[in-house]
Amino acid sequence: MLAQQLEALILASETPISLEKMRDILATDRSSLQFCLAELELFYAQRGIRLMHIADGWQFRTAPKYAPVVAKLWQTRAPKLSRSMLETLSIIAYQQPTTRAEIEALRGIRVSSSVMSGLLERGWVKVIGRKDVPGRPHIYGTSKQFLSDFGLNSLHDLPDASQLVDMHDIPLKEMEKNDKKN
Amino acid sequence: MLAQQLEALILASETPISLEKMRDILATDRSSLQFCLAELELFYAQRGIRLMHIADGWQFRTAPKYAPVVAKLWQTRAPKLSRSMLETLSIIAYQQPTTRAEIEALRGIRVSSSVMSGLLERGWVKVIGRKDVPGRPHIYGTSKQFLSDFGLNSLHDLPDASQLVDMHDIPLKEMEKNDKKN
Amino acid sequence: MLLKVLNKITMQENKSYMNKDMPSKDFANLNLETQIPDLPPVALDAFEGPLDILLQLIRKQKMDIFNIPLATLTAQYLHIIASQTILDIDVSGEYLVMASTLMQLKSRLLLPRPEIDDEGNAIDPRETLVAQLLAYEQYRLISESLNKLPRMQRDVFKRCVFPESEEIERPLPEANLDDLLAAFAHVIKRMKQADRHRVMLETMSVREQMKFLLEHLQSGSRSLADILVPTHHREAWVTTLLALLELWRQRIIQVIQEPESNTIMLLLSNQEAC
Repeated sequence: MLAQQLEALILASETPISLEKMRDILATDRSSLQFCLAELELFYAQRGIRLMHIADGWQFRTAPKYAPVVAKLWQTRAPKLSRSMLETLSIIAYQQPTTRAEIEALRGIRVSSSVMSGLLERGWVKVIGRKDVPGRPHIYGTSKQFLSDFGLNSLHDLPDASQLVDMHDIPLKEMEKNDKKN
Repeated sequence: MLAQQLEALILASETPISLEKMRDILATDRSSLQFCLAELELFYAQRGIRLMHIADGWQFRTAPKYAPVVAKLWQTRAPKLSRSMLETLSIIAYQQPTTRAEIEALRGIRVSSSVMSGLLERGWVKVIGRKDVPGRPHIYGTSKQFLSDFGLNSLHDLPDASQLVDMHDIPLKEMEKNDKKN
Repeated sequence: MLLKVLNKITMQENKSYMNKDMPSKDFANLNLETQIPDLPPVALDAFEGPLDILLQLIRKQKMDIFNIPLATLTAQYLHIIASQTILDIDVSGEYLVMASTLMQLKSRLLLPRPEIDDEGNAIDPRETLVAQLLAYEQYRLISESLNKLPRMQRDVFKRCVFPESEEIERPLPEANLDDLLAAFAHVIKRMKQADRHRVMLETMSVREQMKFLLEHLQSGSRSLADILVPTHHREAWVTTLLALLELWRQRIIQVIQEPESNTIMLLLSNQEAC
């Protein structure tokens, strides 16, 4: 049962999920988790998907052995930008100058460093300063490359947030009603 | 070995991966693939992650049972669908190809544009043409995304489809019989 | 709440039920409010349209849908419509149309009419309405079962990151503005109410100006006079000032007044004044 819960959590998490997070979510002690993770690692040791301990967390990955097969799958077509990347980029575009903490507050979820470095590498986002608060976090903004790749002349071409919501016509009124009910 | 390759492929694919695609990549015949997939389905039947046959493809998904645990990964909850959205979506799913006027006739009330654009925005519904009558209204149908998000393999898997009665020809007498049976 | 209302109506209506053969009395019952003084109003929002109201009335009172007591149902329906404090014409159009349909049907039942058609089948003026109600009810049930299906991101989740891709060379994903805008609309939608208002209020022009100023200050401090160029429009001035204040508030820039010249200098927080 714990093993199954762990499998579900690990598959769904956007970032490698840490022992601490598992403990918080499942309210289980470290040693049971560690024992269970070791068992799972073994369970998947001979499979095409592996449970791997990466950086500070756990993640399912395809077994390195089958990389050639996976490569064939990926070379066939350009991937879509991931949802986390799109959301992060859109927040930077609309909220710039902004910090990672702000992005995380708006998304309600941690922004993985691979997303951030991905956006920096693509040249869509750049660091335009540091904030004078503890930790002196980076301030991010979009670049010229961003404008040109997304076919914009200037940031003015982005619709206002309220207009955007109208365009996608999110039933705000209904959501407000639900909000009040809760 | 084939099983492991399949696992890796399925895990690596962003969308449910079709039998044809597996066949192309692995150069294996359909029946071996089908046999192997059935075995894998069984292998994962009791796990926290399941191998599911969805939208004419295969995908690993968390078992629905563990939704409460997985939901804790995020601070926000998936928004509820309003009744008007669900009813409109059902009518489109069962009556497709259909127009707004038809939906409105069935629901007996105007379909607000926020409902329609909400369904379009989620990618569950798409415009599949225009009707050749005055005003040239849009013709709507459901998308692959709809199947994928609702965990359906095809439109045949929609619930209770066989009992559906055509709006224009309701056999009253037969329904009376059914009513008495219940 | 709805149940309470229905119970009250039902109790009241049982009388008229018994008087079904005396239609003239039903019209008197239309004005229910005088008989049930403190009936709470039922919001139209609680319903998905006139068919939904009728179905709920029929099913909750266990009426026979193939032999609808039209007088009672009409009275109850009209009562719900009449008890709306504000009748939004735009929203209530369909509700009023249904009201007149019901009244018309009722009067047709009262008038002499052919009772069988050419083929000898019974003619019931209510038939179309019943067919409509049944068709709608089916979709209502279907939508409930649709809602129960395990849904992506609510009940089931898939892997949404693909770390292996970093090791495999593949074509870069293409930039797509529509996807980007849709992603931001999603973000807004998920936000709490307060945050949503905050984000919606901020205009793009202030944001853009904030960024412009920051990029400008990268190369060194500037005086306020430098930045508020006199040739600019008043609107541009306001935008620039708003941007400055926001940057200052967020402690991204410092604002210093030089004691001798009284010049106001702007500099990035992490830079020394030069």
